[in-house]
Amino acid sequence: MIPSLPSVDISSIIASIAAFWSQLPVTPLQAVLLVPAVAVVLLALIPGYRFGAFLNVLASGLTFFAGASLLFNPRYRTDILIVDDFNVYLVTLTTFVAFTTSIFSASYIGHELETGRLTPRFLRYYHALYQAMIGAMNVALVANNVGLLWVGLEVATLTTVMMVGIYRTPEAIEAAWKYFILGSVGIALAFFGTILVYLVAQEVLGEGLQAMAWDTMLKSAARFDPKLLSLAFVFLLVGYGTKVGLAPFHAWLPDAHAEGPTPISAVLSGLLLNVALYALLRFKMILAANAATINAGLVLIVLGLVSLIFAGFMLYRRRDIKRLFAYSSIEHMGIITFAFGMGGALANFAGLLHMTMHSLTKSAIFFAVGHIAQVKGTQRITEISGLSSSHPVLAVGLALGVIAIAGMPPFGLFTSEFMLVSSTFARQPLLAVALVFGLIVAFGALILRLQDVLFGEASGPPGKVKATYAPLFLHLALVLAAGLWLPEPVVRWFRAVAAQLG
Amino acid sequence: MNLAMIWELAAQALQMLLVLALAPLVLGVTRKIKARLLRRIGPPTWQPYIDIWKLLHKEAVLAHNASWLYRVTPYLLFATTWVAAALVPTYAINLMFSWSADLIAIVALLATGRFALALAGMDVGTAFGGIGSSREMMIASLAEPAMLLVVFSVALIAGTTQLSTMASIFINGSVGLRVSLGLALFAFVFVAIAENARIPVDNPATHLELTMVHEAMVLEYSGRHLAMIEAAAALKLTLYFSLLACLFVPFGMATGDKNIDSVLIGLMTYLAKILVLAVLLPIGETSVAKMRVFRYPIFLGSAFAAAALAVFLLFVSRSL
Amino acid sequence: MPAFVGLWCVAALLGIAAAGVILGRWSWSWAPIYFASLVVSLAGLAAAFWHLWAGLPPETLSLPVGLPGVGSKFRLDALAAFFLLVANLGGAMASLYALGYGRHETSQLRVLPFYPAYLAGMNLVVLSDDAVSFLIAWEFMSLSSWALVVSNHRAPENIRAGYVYLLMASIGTLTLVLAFGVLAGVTGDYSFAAMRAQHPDAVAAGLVFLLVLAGAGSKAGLVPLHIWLPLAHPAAPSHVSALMSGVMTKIAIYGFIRIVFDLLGGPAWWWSLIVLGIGGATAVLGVLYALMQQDLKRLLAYSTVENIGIVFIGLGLGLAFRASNMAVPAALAITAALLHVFNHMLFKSLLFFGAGAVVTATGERNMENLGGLIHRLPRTAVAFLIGCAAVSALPPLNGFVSEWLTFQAILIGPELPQWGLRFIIPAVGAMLALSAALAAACFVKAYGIAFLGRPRSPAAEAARETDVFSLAAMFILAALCFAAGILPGAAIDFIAPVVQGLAGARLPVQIGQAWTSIVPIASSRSSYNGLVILSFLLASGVITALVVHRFATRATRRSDIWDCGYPDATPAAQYSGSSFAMPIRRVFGTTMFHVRETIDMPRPGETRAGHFHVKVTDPAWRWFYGPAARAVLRASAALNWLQFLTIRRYLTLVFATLVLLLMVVAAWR
Amino acid sequence: MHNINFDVAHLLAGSILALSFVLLYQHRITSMLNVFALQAIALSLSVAWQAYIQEAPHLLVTAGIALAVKGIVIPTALHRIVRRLGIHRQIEEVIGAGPTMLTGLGLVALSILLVLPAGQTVSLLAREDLAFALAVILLGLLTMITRHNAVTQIIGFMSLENGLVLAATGAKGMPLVVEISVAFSVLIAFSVFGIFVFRIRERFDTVDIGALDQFRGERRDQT
Repeated sequence: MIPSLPSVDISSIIASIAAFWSQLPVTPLQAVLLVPAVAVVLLALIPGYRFGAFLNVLASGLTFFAGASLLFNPRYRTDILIVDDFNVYLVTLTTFVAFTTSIFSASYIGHELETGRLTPRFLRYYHALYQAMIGAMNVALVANNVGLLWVGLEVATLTTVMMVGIYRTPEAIEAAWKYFILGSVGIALAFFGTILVYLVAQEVLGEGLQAMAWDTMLKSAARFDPKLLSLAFVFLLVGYGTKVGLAPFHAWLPDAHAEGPTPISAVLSGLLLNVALYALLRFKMILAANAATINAGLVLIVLGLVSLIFAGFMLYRRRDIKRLFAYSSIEHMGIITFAFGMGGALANFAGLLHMTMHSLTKSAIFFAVGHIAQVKGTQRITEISGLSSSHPVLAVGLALGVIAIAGMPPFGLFTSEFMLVSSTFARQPLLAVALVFGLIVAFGALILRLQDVLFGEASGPPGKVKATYAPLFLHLALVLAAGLWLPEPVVRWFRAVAAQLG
Repeated sequence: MNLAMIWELAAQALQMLLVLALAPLVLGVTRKIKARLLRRIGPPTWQPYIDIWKLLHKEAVLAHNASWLYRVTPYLLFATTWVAAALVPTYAINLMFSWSADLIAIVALLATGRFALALAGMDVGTAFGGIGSSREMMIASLAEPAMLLVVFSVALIAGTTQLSTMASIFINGSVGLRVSLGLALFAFVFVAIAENARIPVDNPATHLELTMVHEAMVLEYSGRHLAMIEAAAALKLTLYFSLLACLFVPFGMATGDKNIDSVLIGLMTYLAKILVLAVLLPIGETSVAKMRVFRYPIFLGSAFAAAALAVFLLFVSRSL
Repeated sequence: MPAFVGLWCVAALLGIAAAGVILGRWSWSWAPIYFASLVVSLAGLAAAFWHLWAGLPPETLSLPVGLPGVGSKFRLDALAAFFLLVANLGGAMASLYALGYGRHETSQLRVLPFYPAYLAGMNLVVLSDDAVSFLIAWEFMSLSSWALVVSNHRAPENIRAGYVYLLMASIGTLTLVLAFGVLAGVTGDYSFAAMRAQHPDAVAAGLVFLLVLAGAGSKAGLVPLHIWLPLAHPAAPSHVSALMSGVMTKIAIYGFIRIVFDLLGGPAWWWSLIVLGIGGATAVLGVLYALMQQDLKRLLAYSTVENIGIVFIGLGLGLAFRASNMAVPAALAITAALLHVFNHMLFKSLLFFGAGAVVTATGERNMENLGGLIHRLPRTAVAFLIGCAAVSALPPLNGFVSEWLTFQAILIGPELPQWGLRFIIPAVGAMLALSAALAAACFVKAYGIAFLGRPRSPAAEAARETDVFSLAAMFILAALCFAAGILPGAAIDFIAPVVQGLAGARLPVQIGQAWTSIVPIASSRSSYNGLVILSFLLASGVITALVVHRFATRATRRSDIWDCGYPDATPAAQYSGSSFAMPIRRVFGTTMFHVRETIDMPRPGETRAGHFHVKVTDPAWRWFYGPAARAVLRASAALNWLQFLTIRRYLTLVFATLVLLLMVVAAWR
Repeated sequence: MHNINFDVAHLLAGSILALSFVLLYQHRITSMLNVFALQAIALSLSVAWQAYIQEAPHLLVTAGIALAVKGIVIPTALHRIVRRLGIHRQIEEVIGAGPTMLTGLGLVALSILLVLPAGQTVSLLAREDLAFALAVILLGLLTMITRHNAVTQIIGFMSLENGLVLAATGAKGMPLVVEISVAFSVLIAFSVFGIFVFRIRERFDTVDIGALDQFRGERRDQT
């Protein structure tokens, strides 16, 4: 007598959505790319920030709907664009987090205007850049042409650079400058890697677009020149790895998170790092298909462990709460990179799950941190205490988020870390021990700071939070649900992609 | 309720009354011998009976804040000691209730009594009671493990913790002389001295605050309560004597069915053993000096070590 | 069917937790919440009891949630039922106690939601039948109890306690994750059924054993993984402390038994060597720590460490005998361990309830400020005394029975073939004896200082008896202590199916024995009868008292205490807790606990007060955790400069890494 | 295949590499700007030559962009910025010219070692170009990390991009998207650089990164 779960009828939903799109002039794929593009123009023109924020939410919502309905559309490929199992769920995730973050930022920036940290003029740029970034990330995700992938990623990076510097405080500009220099070096190196890949591919596939299409490359990767392919991978690794925030390319990440507007921190951690890692993985797949190349997995494992343990130690000395969680993002990117480096069905599955869960959880945490920084009027951890007495709901949100990010059940990150650690231990015990060491170090720091913030006598003004909690708890609910039950289609996608990743 | 059962009950009752009746005498004999050894006349041998009788008829003086625990403890102490003493085979084995508690349980029963007395010592809230209790528990925490190791060694030789079975096994001589038995005897004697608050661990005659342990605990007691405690002390001494007799010189006990002559033989031999021990104890006491409180660990530690060595030997080989 | 009852109980408890979130803001909310928890716990108790009583076969149930591909499986067999019984009995008693005690909580919202969730977590651990559900429930338990530990969040030491607790808990969980990783293998089937089916090779099995010993042991409080326990248990509200000490440590033991005895197949003999050594050390060190404490609840927590050690001694003996295929001795040892699990749940809950009553009555946890409570809290004093006697393993109470059985198992030790065990088992026996004796000393101190003597503070002077619900809970537990002490045979027969499952054999049926005495192996070997002992004690004691009062005198006079001619000495002149522990501290502690006594005596003529300070440090902190924490902080400090480099230096880092990777590529063949 | 095509391409690529060496040991911003302009011109020539030998007229666009933007616009603009900011002309290098040059040589050796032994699937010409491009990129990076000054870092980055363009044009028949992206990236780079230099000036009145460093989010004294 198994109690039957509420079974949603997938097929009917698919049919209705398909019917809906058939009436529209655009396909979901085009919509995912066009809606942000249009929104950029409109938002750049609209002066009023309230309407701008509303439009921002609206556009993000439309994009999310389009991205979500991509799930139910048949897979699609040209030499320019591709929609396959791997990127479809990332598109959905990205557009979703972008949507919720736009809601958060709509209620967040009002406060920034009151405190005078932002002027309406900059707010226009802000919204336009926001949409530009979303569009660019979507381009990067659905690109089949590796050049287009590069372009998308770079546009996304540069827009975020602008937004990090938007407060124009010395720290903000300094952070943006650092981000920009390191980012553009990354741009250049990644671009050189792309050129190399094309060079290798065109010797086999002949000149032209098909030599830059990822899927055709993957098919004939076995015949590529391994030496140059390895060289290309190194450059792509350093280039995109900079955007992933892997140590020692991480330097831009903490300051960019700490000094930029909180919605941007959320999107950086939640989305941009994922997209960069996604790009890296595309190339790792090509390398995996060619036996004679360097062992990409090993490199990823090393970089992942370095990032994890390094970030874990760095967490202890942090004084700025946003910088703290930025380092935790480095740590988790390390975990994910490690997982994909390990490879194999279980580890890849864990990596994909961890990617999803981390972007949901970390953006939720940044939502909470944004509220906290606004009500307490500071980002210094030492000046924030007693949150559980002054703002219980917010405290619960933060606590749940940190508990989830620390990898404790019943949240989704525990599931992924469980699969990763246990499967790694069964294969490479020593690596697993190192992994566990890093996890424990990071855990200790996160819980320590969490308690500092939550407990003790309440500090700061007792002001109420005017912004909405909805995105925060929506994300947490999703992470919790994923920790308890993963819907069958998701599992199927993850399995398929894990198989692809080899 | 047939005749045999009545007979069994009678045998058991006889043992209970025997130890109770004998206890003050044992105490008297030791005191008399000790006095003689010290060139004193000493009190008459039956003085303990008279003391207890006198105390029983005096009114009991209680401190104002003495609780019910303080008044119950003497009887509880007396009861535990008496029951424990009655469960040690004296003149015969396989008495009716001999199975109801083995050697470990007997040791634990004594611990119960000590627990209660130590609490009572702290009840009225004087410094003396505290000193006595704390030292008593310290000594116990050293003596009890040693005692249990002695129990282990004899139990391992006999393959049982039942005193009656042990005694019967030792009687039929199949065990013979063993290193471990010797060590166990050594340890047992030390533990017995410590548990009964005899010199060199404690001096039952003194009331000098700094040296006394047991007497400090019961300092506040008077009248019938004190009588109970004195009787319990005497019973405890008797218990250890008969335990030693039962474990190490069990010969002469009535083993089979308890007909008159076997019982008589048992009684005679038992009395003889007890008297011999009651003579030996003061000789030992007069030949050594009381030691400082923080020398006890060494004293009892040696006992512990000896017993542990015995047990190790037995674990390593069954024939040592 | 009981399995489903158990799951419904879990669901109901979670529902109650949700209700706690909603109701918590009202001051009356504790009553309905605790009452509901009481009812649900009783239901779970009934289900578990029925399963054991009727000897039902194991029943499984799987829900399509949890890890993809595995789902979450639940299973109720005899072992699970036993621990379910322990958990729910403890839970019911704690809820009953809290019906009165919960009133004193200042911020209900910090307790009410987490208390039922905590109960639910403990139930779920026992029920779950696959690795992920197990660990989720396990960590859920830790999290909810962490929330309860920090419920009084304004005391910094509570926050520190919560931190250490959560950190140790997650370390334990991660070691368990590793263990399950080995058990599941590369394929990764995380259901217990699959793990049961496939037996890992010797090395892997040993590895799993060590990992589980660390993971479950850290939650149970084995030395040196115990450090969180004496911090966390006292910090929580007393009914939660009772649950943590009385039940959660048992859940940890369940985890150990489930994995090592059930999933792992046949043990290797050296496992028992390790378990025995650690168990013995835990027993002795735990009680020594306890003796050094002045905080009543921390003393109780350390005594929990001791009892966990005793349980693990039993389990170690069980492993040893099983490794040598000696089924009946193994059954004896495991019976002893399980009985002690049950008994410790009873008297440790009772003691924590008593401590809670004392704390609410006086607001003091420091024994040096208590005293004379036997007059102010007469009923609590009776219950607490029974608890003290039970935990000191005094006949005719229940603590003695399980220790007696353990001794009996130890005495079979020489029949083991392995020399290593022959050497360690007598040593462990000595440690057990030592710990029993020290426990008696420890609780003489606890009771004598807190309840006897004269009040040492106005708070103790003004104490009032606690409420009826608390007293009901305490006296029910006290009665159970007596019952389990005088009728152990029934208990042994009751858990026989559990033992059968674990040891492959069971003890002879005890119910049939004459006069309800217990005979583990053979009546010629050893037997014990609590009932007869009790009746003998009562008879002789009462008769004597009657005789004395009837035929001698019953006259009694109240008078001052003998004061050596210095009348009305202050209560401060009484023996204090630390002075009581001083001889034992001198004997055992000085080196082991790094005891530092500083005496500040005014010179003759000075009028200021003299001072005497004793500092006792837990060697685990000194040798293990302190250095580890310092190392982490030092490492983070050493790495911190990487946050403050110039952009150019960061670029240099990138550049260096790039060149390094290029060299790797150049060198790659 | 020793024909004129190869030799000229080789010559031009080599000259670009040589120029980045020259860039490496310049001491004054102005001279660095001039050298960079020279390199950009050489680059445009080589790109044009590639357009000729690959019969790829669209490459001429790239050549034009390179010549116009990098050869003329940016150097002049940077000259103006330097003058306007009145930055002290002398650049304190991090490490001396000697070690820098040695490192540079090592990098060149490494890039040759990496590219040349590649399997014969890739044509020799492409590989020669690749080796030079790689060397130029690494040298540009080296230039960036051996200078304290922001403007010189910009220059180093630009020369790095010259290497990119060299590589891109060396790759036969690379679709237009690449050139677009190159131009695009250059454009973005310059505009954003401009914005930043401007902002930095209005904040700090200097472009020396040392001034930026004291505005680290968490300062030493805070930890």
